[in-house]
Amino acid sequence: MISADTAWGELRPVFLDSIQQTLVMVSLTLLIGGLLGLALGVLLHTTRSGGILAHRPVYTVLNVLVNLVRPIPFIILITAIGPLTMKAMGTTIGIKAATFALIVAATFGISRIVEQNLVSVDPGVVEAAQSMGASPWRIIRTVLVPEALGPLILGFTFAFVAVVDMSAAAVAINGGGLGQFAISYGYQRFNWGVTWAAVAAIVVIVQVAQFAGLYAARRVMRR
Amino acid sequence: MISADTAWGELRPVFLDSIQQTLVMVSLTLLIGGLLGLALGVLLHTTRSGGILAHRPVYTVLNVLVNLVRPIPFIILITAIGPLTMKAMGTTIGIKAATFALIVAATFGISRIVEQNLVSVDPGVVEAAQSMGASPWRIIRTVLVPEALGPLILGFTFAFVAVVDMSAAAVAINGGGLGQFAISYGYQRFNWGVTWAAVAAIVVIVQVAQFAGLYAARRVMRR
Amino acid sequence: KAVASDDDEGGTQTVSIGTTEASAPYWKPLQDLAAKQGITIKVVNFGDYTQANPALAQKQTDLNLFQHLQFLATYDVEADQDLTPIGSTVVVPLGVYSKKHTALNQIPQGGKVAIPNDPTNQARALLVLQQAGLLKLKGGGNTLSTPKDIDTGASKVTVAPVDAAQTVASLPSVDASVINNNFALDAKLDPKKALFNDDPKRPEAEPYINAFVARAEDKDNPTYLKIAKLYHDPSVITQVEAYSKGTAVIVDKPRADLVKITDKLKADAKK
Amino acid sequence: MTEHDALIELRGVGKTFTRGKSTVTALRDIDLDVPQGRVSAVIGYSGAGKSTLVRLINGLERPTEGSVVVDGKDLTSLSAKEIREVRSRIGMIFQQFNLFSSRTVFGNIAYPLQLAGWSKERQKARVAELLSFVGLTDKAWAYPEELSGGQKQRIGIARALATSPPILLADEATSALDPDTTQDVLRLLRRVNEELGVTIVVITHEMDVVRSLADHVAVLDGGVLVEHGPVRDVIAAPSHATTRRFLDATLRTRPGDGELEQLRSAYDAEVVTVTVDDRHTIGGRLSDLVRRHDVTFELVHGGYTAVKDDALGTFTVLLQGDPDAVRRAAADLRGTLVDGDVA
Amino acid sequence: MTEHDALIELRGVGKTFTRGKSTVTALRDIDLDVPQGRVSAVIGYSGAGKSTLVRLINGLERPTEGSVVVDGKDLTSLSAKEIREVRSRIGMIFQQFNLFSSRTVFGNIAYPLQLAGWSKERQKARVAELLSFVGLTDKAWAYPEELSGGQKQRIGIARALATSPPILLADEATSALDPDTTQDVLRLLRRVNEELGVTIVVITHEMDVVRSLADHVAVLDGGVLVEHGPVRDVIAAPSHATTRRFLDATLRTRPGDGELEQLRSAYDAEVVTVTVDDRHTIGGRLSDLVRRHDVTFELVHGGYTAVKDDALGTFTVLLQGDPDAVRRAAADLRGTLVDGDVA
Ligand SMILES: Nc1ncnc2c1ncn2[C@@H]1O[C@H](COP(=O)(O)OP(=O)(O)OP(=O)(O)O)[C@@H](O)[C@H]1O
Ligand SMILES: Nc1ncnc2c1ncn2[C@@H]1O[C@H](COP(=O)(O)OP(=O)(O)OP(=O)(O)O)[C@@H](O)[C@H]1O
Ligand code: MET
Ligand SMILES: [Mg+2]
Ligand SMILES: [Mg+2]
Repeated sequence: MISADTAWGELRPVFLDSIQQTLVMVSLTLLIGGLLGLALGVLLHTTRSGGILAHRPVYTVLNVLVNLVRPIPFIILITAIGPLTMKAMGTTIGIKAATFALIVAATFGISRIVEQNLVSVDPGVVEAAQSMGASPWRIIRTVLVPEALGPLILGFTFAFVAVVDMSAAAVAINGGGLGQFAISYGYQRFNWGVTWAAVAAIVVIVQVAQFAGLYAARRVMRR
Repeated sequence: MISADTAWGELRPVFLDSIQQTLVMVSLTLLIGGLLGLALGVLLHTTRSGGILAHRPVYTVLNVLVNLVRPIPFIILITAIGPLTMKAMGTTIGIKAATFALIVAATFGISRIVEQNLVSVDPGVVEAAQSMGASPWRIIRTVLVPEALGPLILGFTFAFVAVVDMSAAAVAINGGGLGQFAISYGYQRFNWGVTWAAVAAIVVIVQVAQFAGLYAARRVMRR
Repeated sequence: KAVASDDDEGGTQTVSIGTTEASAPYWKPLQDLAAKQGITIKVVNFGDYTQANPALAQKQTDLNLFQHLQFLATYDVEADQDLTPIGSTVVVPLGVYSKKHTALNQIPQGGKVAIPNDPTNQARALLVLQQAGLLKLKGGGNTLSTPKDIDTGASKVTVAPVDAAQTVASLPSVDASVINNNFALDAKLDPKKALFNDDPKRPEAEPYINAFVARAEDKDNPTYLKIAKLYHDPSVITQVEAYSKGTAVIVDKPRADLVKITDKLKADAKK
Repeated sequence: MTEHDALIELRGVGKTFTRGKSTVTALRDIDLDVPQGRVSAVIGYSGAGKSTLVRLINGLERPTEGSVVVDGKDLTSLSAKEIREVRSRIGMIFQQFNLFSSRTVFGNIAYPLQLAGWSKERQKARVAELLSFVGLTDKAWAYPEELSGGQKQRIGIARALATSPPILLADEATSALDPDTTQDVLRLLRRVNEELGVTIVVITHEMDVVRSLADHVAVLDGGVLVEHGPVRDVIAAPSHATTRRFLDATLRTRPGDGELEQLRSAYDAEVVTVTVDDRHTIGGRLSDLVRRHDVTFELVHGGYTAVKDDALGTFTVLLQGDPDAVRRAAADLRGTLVDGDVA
Repeated sequence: MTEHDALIELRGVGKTFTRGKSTVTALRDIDLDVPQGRVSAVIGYSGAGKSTLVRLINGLERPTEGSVVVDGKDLTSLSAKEIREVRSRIGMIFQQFNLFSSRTVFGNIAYPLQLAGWSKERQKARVAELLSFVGLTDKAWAYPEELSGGQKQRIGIARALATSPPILLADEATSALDPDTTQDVLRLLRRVNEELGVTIVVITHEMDVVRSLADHVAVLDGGVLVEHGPVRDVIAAPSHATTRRFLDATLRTRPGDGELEQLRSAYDAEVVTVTVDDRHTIGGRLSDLVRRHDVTFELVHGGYTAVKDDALGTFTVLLQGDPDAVRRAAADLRGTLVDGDVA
């Protein structure tokens, strides 16, 4: 498949680097964006009316904020938050900047996934914790999140794939990783061998993640 | 904001067209990809071990298939499914081709969202339906989906935004819509006035959709 | 029926042309001129450089106008197609811009330069930087060089390939960017303030001649040739020059020359 | 017990739950026949395996050993479609109700009717009838989370009865109900059993339910079937210690050991506990004793308990007076009454 | 009832649920004092508002009218933090158990201890103690969905008792339990009440629970408090029709009208129903009657019922013999025994 004139031997170190970069980028994004998204999602869930921290103004602001940021096409988001990226990372290009942009995008995306999964927690168990005098923060930590852990894990697995996908768009700012590899060395050069090698690597990573995610979710939910 | 030399007057019809295109593209995608994704997600949920249609081979194939397709960066997916797009739509460029690609991507993405939301349905009610002799298909239609409807609506709202975002990447194949407008006339030409006008339109559409989604979910879940 | 050239009942003909700069001002006079000859030009816009050629090859467009011969040659070789130039348009310079420095020599050792990440522009950018004395390419480099060919020991700067449009947005992050003409203009950068430009008039610029491109079987299509010719009408050229702020060098070479150059580039690419 | 008309037959049934390395054996080698057209009760302590047993009967759980035969068909060997066929003829009232939270009360009760393909009108009429029976007509459009515990349970009952299935499995169907409503439900179950010949399996921890409804009773203890027979027989002469403890605790027919000791020392009297049924009377006997032996008696414990269509009494009698007379009187009492027994 | 040491005071409390245009009034103008250190029972038909009432007491619902004062603090005026403070001193056993599905049995019971900041060792010891009490030591590492109904309920009980809170709200805490386990739980509740002075509010539909545990009883009917007082008084002389129906259905102390008619016509005898408590005895009286009036008696209904620390008996007696003698004997019986009443 890889065309004869592609110096695959030369590409190999780049390929391996790309894999590593993708792993680093995606892990960091899921870790930081995951935590922030979890926090934001929990706030969305708990501040809406009827929630344990019901607070209309806060909810409205967060809800609108998430709706403002999420739909911005990633490539535009990258550019739009350039000044912020500059402040935070000292640059607007390269893997650091890309990771920053990914984290921002993931935070807002994941918040909606989290919100969606918390909604299915039985209100009865929240009441049980409340009746024992648990504080909202405590309830979030020890009831809401654990009770929704199964779906949450699936949600984060979903986000993992979405982030991998999104990281490909980071090619625009030299973000590195398999996406960049696939696009720069494959897609833009019409070299399908390289493209599919990169995609295959992505698929393997995703399969592993998805498998781990499903496994963990089943362990947690015991079904 | 719109720079003096941008012929906003000229752009206006394009802008209005773009809004319409986005709405058409996203609605079609959500409708068709939503239904297919729902079907695929339901299959993922029901064929895994312990599900009401438990069937290891089918599950494994579907699970791997979803993992194969989902992580392919959208821009590469567009190209990769080109031949298929050509067969189905008679073209690989333009709004029709873009919509086709979006539907494919949305189907696989939504399937995971659906799977994630079905997981939180109380197994007891499924048993209740089973004990009355309901067929699996009947259970899916009348129990699983209705019982998960609240989270599912939130999930589809999430997908709506993701599709809008993804549609921006369709700019590569002259996909049309606000994403293309924002990128071709705004981003690539450093005309932030145009960019933000497009983004604002997207945000408005998303706010409306999100509001409607939340409202519907709350109605359905009565909390 | 959006694309493909149809002979309508009324004898008018629709020609769809793929481009990445549909909003450029020269399209209007070109369309007007064509209309007078009974030709309707339909502009099909692509968001990135990669999709326009496949669309043409698959007969979804009839012509395209966005690329230089180098880009075309690379595509033909890599994708195993035989798209061919039918009329030249312009050569635009590729410039080195900076927000931090006002002269080349201010760029520090180890500085960072953003360059376009699509293969042909990337190679051209590397050559520009070599001309500017900022880096050295192993073996002198060619129109297919990549960052891997940089002789890091002998070079002053490192490069960061980004989306062609992002070369502008990256300016605050880097010491300099190599920016395509059209993006520089769109971003209101003054081409005269470029720290360095490659010289479009030098023979080395030949590969970067932009051209109308058609499928091989259409190379003699009179309508297409007519359109390629109309490009050089003064009313169009005025707009081209205005759009490029005078930096574009108009090129009107016979088709045979273009084909020859392209063939040579293809031969290089195959090595 | 072996009957010719057994509708449900369990043969050597065992059920073990496994999670990782830990296993729980919920049922062990159960042989049980549920006779057609009768009400069978299953009693036993919490965790004895009662719910698991009925879940085996409609195939919600598969036995890890043995076979479950319903209506002549071995569930373990049926195709999915055939199992559905069997299930559609079995109504089930769940211990945890398992109401559809996405449906109103009406929708919950109508669900099995929809499955059975009833017309909209017939559905409406039937649901209205059931709602009025369970006293929740005004809750037709409420959702489950707006109901009280007992209301939920009543909806679960109505739903299970909706299609008038020939077999009904009721898992603690009245546990959340007040006595009045419990009586109504029991009466209804009795009616469907008597009038429609519905075979009913009730799981319960309330002996009241067993007494007023069941023909047969099976006693589970730690997953083992320890006793099984007609209700009267089992209540009158429980053969297994668990059954006895169960009955005592519920009917409290016999004083506890401590209480007995206390009575004996407090009164220095003979203590006799006697059981009477409708063929034996206690009043006449006691009147007799008083006249013939010149003793005084005191009733210190017990009373009558209704058993389905009649009553069963257990009384603890103190006899006082001249020691000899008392001895003779006690012997007399034991001799004439059924199951006389010195406590 | 007004007591000086009321720990929980409800004043004019009303609760209306609203969804869209439809409203449900669950409670209406309730005035109720729950005395400190006592066991108060709340009874009433399904849907009467019992659960809603206790949910108001720990602030899980806010009254739409009136005020709920716990320990001198008006819940409606407290800050979130202060409410938590109050709640941490109230244990609650939920009708639907509400166990944390993400925690093991151990984790469920330890949860309130963790909230209270107990050390790991103390938690372990306390959970072990509670588990052994509810008989589920071997289920410590099981998850709720692996438990039977009664096992879940016992975990709910253990969890509520874990921190030995000074107030305990028990919503149908024994509804899913077999009689033996019920007795154990009731004994435990009694012990915490007597030894630790825990104030307990039990909701129940089982009169057994009221009788063996409660000092006071409140009767709700359709959201209205229709009767309230010490258990003995209410049982002996229920003033409200609902209370009476409730008691009759549960204790079945008096024969129903149909049954009475049947007895009268079958035996052509005088029928007397008498209630006795520990200050009055029935045996001695009956012995007397036999001797003095030369009548025969038969016991046809009733018996003893345990009420917390003593017993209350209701017997229906047939008197047969010479009509005159019978009349005199009946008068005698009515005169000497408490609450003698011709049924
Ligand atoms: N969230 C709610 N929305 C609407 N109505 C409700 C809600 N919760 C309770 N109700 C109604 O309020 C009334 C009282 O309910 P409650 O749960 O207090 O009854 P209960 O006395 O505990 O009954 P049970 O013995 O059946 O548990 C019922 O009619 C019930 O339908
Ligand atoms: N899914 C399961 N996994 C593991 N153990 C289980 C499972 N279901 C039930 N058990 C165990 O099997 C035993 C019997 O449970 P079952 O529900 O049949 O009891 P039961 O007699 O209905 O009790 P109760 O009266 O309390 O409802 C219990 O010890 C229970 O813990
Ligand atoms: N107009 C562009 C240039 O000459 C074309 C690049 S090749 C797609 O720089
Ligand atoms: Mg059970
Ligand atoms: Mg209740």
